[in-house]
Amino acid sequence: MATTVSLEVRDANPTKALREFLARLLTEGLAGGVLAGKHLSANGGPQGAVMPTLVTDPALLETTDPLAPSFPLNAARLVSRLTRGEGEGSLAAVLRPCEVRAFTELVKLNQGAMDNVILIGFDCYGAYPNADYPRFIASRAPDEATLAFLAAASKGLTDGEGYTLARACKACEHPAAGGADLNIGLFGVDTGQRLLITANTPRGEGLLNRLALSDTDPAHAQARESALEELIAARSEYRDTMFAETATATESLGKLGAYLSNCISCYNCRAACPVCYCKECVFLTDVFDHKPWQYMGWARKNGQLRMPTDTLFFHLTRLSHMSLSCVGCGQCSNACPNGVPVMELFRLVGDRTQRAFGYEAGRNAEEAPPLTVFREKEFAEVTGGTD
Amino acid sequence: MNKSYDALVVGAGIGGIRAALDLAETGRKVVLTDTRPHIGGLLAQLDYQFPNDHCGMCKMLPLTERDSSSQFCMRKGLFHKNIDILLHTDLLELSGEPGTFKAVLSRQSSFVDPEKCIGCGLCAEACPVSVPHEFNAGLTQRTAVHLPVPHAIPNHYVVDLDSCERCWQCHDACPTRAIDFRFSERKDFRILVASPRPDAAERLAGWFKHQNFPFLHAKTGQEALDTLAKDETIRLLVIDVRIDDPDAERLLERAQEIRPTLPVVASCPPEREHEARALVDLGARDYVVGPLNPATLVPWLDKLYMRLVSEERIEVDVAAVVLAAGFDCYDPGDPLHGAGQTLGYGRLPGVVTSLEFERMCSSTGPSGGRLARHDGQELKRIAWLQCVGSRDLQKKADYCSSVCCMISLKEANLARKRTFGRKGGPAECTVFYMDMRVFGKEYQSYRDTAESNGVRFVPARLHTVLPDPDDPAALRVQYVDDAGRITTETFDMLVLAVGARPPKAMQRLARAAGIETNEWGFCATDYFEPARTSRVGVFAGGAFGQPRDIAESVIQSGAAACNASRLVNLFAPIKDRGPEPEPRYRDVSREQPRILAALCSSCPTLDRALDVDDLARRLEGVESVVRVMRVDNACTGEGWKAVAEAAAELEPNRILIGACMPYAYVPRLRELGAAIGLNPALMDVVDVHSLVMGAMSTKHPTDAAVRERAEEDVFTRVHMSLMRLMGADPSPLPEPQEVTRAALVVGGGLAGMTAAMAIADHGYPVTLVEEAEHLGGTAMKLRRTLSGQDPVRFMEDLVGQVTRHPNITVHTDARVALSMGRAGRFFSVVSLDEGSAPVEHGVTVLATGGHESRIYDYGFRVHKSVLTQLELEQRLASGEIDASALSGVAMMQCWRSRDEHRNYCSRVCCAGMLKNLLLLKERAPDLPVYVFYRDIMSYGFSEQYYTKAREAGAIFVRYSPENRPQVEFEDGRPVITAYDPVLAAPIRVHADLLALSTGIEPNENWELAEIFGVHLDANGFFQEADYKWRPVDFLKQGVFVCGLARAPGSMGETVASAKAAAQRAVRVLSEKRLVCGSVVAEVRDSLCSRCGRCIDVCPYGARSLDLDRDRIVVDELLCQGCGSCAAACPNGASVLRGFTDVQVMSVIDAALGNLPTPRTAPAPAAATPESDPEPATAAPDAADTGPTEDPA
Amino acid sequence: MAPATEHADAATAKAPEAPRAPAAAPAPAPDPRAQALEAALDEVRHMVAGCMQCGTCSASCPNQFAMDLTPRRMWRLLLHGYADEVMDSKTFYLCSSCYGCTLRCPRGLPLTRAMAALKRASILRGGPGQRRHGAFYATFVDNVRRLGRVNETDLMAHYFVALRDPLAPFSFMPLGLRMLAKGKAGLHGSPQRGRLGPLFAKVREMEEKP
Amino acid sequence: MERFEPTIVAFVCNWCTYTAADLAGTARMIQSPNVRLVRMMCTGMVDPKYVLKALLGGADAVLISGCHPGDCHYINGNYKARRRVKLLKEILTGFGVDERRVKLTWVGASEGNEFAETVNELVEDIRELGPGETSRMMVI
Repeated sequence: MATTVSLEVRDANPTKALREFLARLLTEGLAGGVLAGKHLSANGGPQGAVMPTLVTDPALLETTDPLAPSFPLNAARLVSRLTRGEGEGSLAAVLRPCEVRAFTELVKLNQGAMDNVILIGFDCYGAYPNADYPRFIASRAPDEATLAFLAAASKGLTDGEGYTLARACKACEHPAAGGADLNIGLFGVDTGQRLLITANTPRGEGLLNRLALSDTDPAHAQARESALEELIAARSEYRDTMFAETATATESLGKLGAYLSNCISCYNCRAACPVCYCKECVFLTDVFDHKPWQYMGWARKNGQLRMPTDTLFFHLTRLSHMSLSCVGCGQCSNACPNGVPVMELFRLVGDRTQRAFGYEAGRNAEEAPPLTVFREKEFAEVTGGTD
Repeated sequence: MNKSYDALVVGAGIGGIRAALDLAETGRKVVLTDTRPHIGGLLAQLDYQFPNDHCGMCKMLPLTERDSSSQFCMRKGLFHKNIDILLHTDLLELSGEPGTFKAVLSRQSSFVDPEKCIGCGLCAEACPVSVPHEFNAGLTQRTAVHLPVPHAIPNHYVVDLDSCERCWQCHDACPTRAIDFRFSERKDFRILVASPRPDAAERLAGWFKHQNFPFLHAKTGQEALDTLAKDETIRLLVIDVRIDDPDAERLLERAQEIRPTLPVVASCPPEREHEARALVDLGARDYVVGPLNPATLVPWLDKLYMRLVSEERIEVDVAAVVLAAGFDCYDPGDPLHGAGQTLGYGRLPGVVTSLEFERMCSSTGPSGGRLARHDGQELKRIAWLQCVGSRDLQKKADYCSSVCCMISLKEANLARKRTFGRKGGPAECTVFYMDMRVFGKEYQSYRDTAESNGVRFVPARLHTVLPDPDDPAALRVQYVDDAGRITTETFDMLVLAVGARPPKAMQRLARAAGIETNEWGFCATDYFEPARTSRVGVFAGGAFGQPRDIAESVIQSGAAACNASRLVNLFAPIKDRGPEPEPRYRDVSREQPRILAALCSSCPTLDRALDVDDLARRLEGVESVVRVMRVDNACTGEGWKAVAEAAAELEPNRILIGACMPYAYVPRLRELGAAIGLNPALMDVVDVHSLVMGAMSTKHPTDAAVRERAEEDVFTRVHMSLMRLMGADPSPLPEPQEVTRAALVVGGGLAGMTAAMAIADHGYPVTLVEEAEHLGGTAMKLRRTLSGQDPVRFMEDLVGQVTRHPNITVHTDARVALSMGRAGRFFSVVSLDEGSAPVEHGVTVLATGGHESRIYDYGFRVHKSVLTQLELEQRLASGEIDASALSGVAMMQCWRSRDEHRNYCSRVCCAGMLKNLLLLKERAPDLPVYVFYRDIMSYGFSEQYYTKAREAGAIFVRYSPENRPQVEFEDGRPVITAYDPVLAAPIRVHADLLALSTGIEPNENWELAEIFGVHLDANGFFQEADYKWRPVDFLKQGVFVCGLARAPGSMGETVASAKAAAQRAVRVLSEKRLVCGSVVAEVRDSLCSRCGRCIDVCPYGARSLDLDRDRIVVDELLCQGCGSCAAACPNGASVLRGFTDVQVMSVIDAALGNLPTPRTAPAPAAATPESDPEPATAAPDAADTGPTEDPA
Repeated sequence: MAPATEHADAATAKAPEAPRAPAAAPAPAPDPRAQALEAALDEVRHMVAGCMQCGTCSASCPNQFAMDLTPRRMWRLLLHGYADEVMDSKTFYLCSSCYGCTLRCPRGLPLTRAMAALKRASILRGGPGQRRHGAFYATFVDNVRRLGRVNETDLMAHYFVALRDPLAPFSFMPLGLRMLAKGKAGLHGSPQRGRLGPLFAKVREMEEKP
Repeated sequence: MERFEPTIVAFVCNWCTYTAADLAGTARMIQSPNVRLVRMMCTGMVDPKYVLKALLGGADAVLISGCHPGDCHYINGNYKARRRVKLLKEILTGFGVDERRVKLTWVGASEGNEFAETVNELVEDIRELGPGETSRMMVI
């Protein structure tokens, strides 16, 4: 049974309590550095993106605000960089659940290691798309905006004038970070009073022991569980509607073509994707360095050729490569300059492929990616039952 | 001057192929012959082989220097640069001494010129003959001119002269004039007839006026001899046995002296046939019995003529000979020895042999693999009857054929698989047996699986087989069950598990090779050295000396090859062999692709089917093609010369040949490459004929649409090949690796010492590491063999030889502590008493042995009266046990074997039991001996000792694992209670001694497995690369396994596996540098994210992450070019040479006609049929059609 | 040869009661008749020692249906040392020497000869079983010797006398009547009478010579 | 009205199915001329890209065929292929590509008639389905 402790919140400011918690990790030598979202301009404002920042000096945690509803990029790849190869000291990373899951996938692909990092996840209400966040924060002070968000989100009120929660978040049925060492509980919790911290791993347990925080009232944990369930139910419903819409919109290859017709082959989606771990996408290598006569040949076949080419090919290939690892963070859609609903497509297909292999991206670091293993007797239906 | 080879291998079945490859891979030149017109022997007819019920023959192909041999299914054929294959060829004579043998071979003609035959089949269509087809075990018919096997490539027709009716229609039908019956040379075929009959020659000349043979006549023997002496143009001598002065025998002898190669035939009146037969024994080729008449004589003599003028006598010098002619299947229909009569074989169509059943299961068989009763009804109940023609003294077969039990299990599996999913459920399978001999490594579990799948095992012999009165197509069979009740059952089919017999021509072959045969007609071999025959320098491979399964045959051939190689080495040591001239290839890596394409037009097929000029014009328009030339004879030297000349002129850096049967040309490409200095990896051959052959024979070739279609097909295929070639990587292969030419052998028992000796005899230093204080291992504990040899002396001799061998360093009391590196270059550390010693070596042989299991049960180690068979053997030898003082001995087989404890048969226990039993009975004939057993595994020729044991009066009591004998002790003497199934009653046996067959266990191997990066099987034996085809290899190259560490076996079998392993090791050591294949994986490091997926999927462990350099590296020798890594890599950082993304994708483009070509260029609308869709189907939904990706 | 086996549990055993032969207790007085019998049985044991109990003999025997022991079990009993059970059985007397088993035995054992040897041993041994089972056999041979061929009526008459069973004729009556009706059995004499006498005499002479 | 002749790209393994295809070819068992054989060393090397490329390039169906399970020349390539094909089918069927357009089979070296049967069946299936969508689309 996982241990859950209570982190006392003073001044009704959970962000501050979280900062203090992180500062303790640094000052007590439990972590050599903290990676967490931080307001880079103290005043917030339109330019006030919240970027993951690696802080080693506890004094500099003052604008750190992991709970801010801003999600400019999936930090899993940053943690991957910080943990690949031989690490120096240990790192604490405060991540959204989808970031934790993405990182878990990357670890399976040898792109990072769990050994030297404490993963701290939190109950995630979601975040605004990059374009919306400035409109959300407007001219408010960062903490004020975040507290307002938490208060509103706990009542299910996230959308406002000019800003709506990202669709990926609305459809996310994994709002809690089950795979992280520690998870900060917010759902159903009176965050003006306390935050709940749950240890999911032995390492998390050890950490909580060292920090000697008081156990929580089981009622608080229970309340959180119920709130989580409710949230998941709502999001699953949203997700299913989204799946149905997307499935209809892409029910044929022709429609899929139309769906992707705005794609300009900028490959931003793959650059933003946390689990697209290739150093360079194959579509950017010489393999797709076509000769002029090839283009002409293709054009001649039907009399015309859409340029840039290989759009559908690219997305289908990326689906075959990454849909099994897709954690649904939505950064692909966030990154698309032309508003192609990439996330919806990947979530839809990822759901299908992951289900087909009984796999769930990011669930467990021990679970082998489906294409790296096989059994002698399986999927007999693929070959019509013959072997 | 004779062509000379290092070795002659007779028999191109699996055994012969293994031996030939083993020798060829070490650089030895081999001539491989087979009397059949195809390679593969018996296995050509067996599509499925136990214990995995699939083929996998291709796994025998070389793994290093893969390019020097074929890289395709061995059912299609085989080539290796060091092997010459002569089919339809027999060994006539072997003279001379080991090292300098002279072999005389005779190659029969197929009458079809393989260089001209295009396999179109028009000849067979014309042939009026219909005879049973050997390939389908007589279940189908063939014509006289026929394809011997369906899948050989190139697959040429052959004429079976025996069944030919001489109508010559095939000759007239052949479009390429490939069939030659030598009509025109008859007038020069002078025949001398030695007959007292005055008009002999005139009469014959009259009969043969159409053939026009010149006949000469000699009325006396002397006259005949005089004519022969002065007339050298005589081509045939016919001796009438009635000739005198001198008589026929003398005449034959003298004639052979004057003209040793002159063929002689005899003629005789019926009453003097024996004289004619005597002449044949003296060397006459054949005889004919009078009264002669033209209707029979003319075809006979004409066929004889055709054979004589077209058969080829080949003399070769060879240093060593390996005989691997395999075995034939017992024929229950044989009128003399057949068991078919009583079993209904040949009378009832539902009774078939196992070979026939195998063909029925085959896709190339008579029914295309569909199993049915002969009346077309569903096959519901099938029975197998074991030991038909084996273990049968009445059939002169007091031996076990060793393979039939497993074959029947396999066939039962197959039958169930083939009938699976059918409405009535899979066929019910029943096996009637005496002992199920599942003595191979995984065979017991194979049987268990069959049993759990519902195969029924009945320990009984069927006796009566009759048609079922209610259903005449079914069989009613009767047998007596254990309880003695006569039982009647009905089956749809009865499969006779026919045993093995020596090959048909065994006597002739034995005489020609000068070897002795054993009492059953198989090659007589040495007990400790089963690859040795009675003649020095002539070795027995495969199943030639004893019926064996695939794995054992392969091992046996390896041993034979090793012996041959050792002998050859005395005459031409590999070590001193100069480096082969390596062809130098031009570096074209900086050039743009320039492809020369050549289309073969020697056969009229292509021209008839399409407009070749137009095709060539279109191909010339393909990117990178510099010229498309037409070659008259791509299949002959001239044709290749024309290509070479064009290449010299145009300096292309890629060459594509469009011809028929591409496989046949691979060796030619090497030659061409050497001639023009272009790497053969940048050349390819594409089949342009088979595509149009169908069109030619079935459709009217002048139909324009058909011609256009054919042209399109051929164009596309060539285009695809051009694209693949265009993308071929011209950069050089990875630098070959230097080989450390030394070996490490771990284990100093029989296997280790034998392997060490074999390697050391090839001149390579060997380090032999033994854990114990002394060399010897388990075999040292034996006192006697089943057939009476003295293992102690043998072992002592071997230890002496090993200790004295200048190339062997022995470390006793030593262990390998560490090993790293790869094939050709290992570095290991041996820890010794006095510290540790580093060893550099190129190969490792693991021979860590095994031991008799000890399980403390049945009073073992509690009562002195209980002992193991090995202990009994030792005490009998030492005299500690006095047989005559005993009042009764009990023996228990399969003690804690073949069950959940150790689910394998240890193979040697039954022989060990028989050995002790016979010794006891020899010393005390009246001593009661009781043997409790499950199945007696006296496989092969050890069956005779089982017979002897029974005859000596020992009582054998079968028990089942569910009902094991119980042992109690009265005054320390064992009392065994068991159930006798025949008496249907329990019995109690009071004995003085209880000897347990405890089985063989491997020694602790896991640590070594870890050190050398190899695997163990579920029972702790080393896991070989492939049970059947690579029994002494590991997946990791350069490490080999033999002896008990691999699997239990007798001393002879251990020696064989050790030699086979040594031969594999010598294969690596024989190279100064090891070269990888041209289809090999590479890493594009700049793209690689080191995710390790490629490492996970590589089946050979060829990939690893080099931590020092932080990059993925490929061991190009381990890599076999499967491309799994390339498919697993998401971004093409892992690449398989020859199959890069660029290549494959442009091939796909070419396949779909998506690349520009001159014809498609100007008129896109009329390009291909697909681009001209029906309006109705083309626009069902607006969203689906239009240019959906139109940026506008 | 000292049999060392016994039935563990005679109650459950279907085979006849086993004599508990002491492992090392030879018969005290060597009776020449018993010795001859033992030698005769040893000869049979030797003939069938190679038996693998495959059951082909039992299956191929046309008279097996009437036998009390199947041939296979009989050989087995003999090898196990149960001579009395074998001698008491009528199996070997029912052998009609068709040679079916000998022809088909995969071990090539001389089974028909073994059957004949058992008959001889049985005569040597005597006893009530022999009289009962041997009666027909002896009558048959005698019938042939006297008449030159089998006369069914005469045969049966002598057989009934030899059986010393007053009820036996009645059990054969229906069959006898049917045979009479079909003319398969008659009372007429045989023209071959006595023709085989010299043959029998010669055989006896040969047998009596050492 | 001319019958629709589907174009099929067949990725066949060098060892088993290519031999079977040869056998079927020499025995002239294949009725459809539109099967384009692409020889691969092993089904385990058939990159999903290739299948997609063929389908997007206008193939009406893709056939992948190799050694029977347990018979792979490269030990286990066919097992890996089976997972990849499973994945592709999951992806493509969602986009309205009929499952039958991507076919994986095991065909042993001597099973020429099985290969012909497989191809002929596939041709029939595809005739029934009609041309693939991409043959009418301008996509590469």
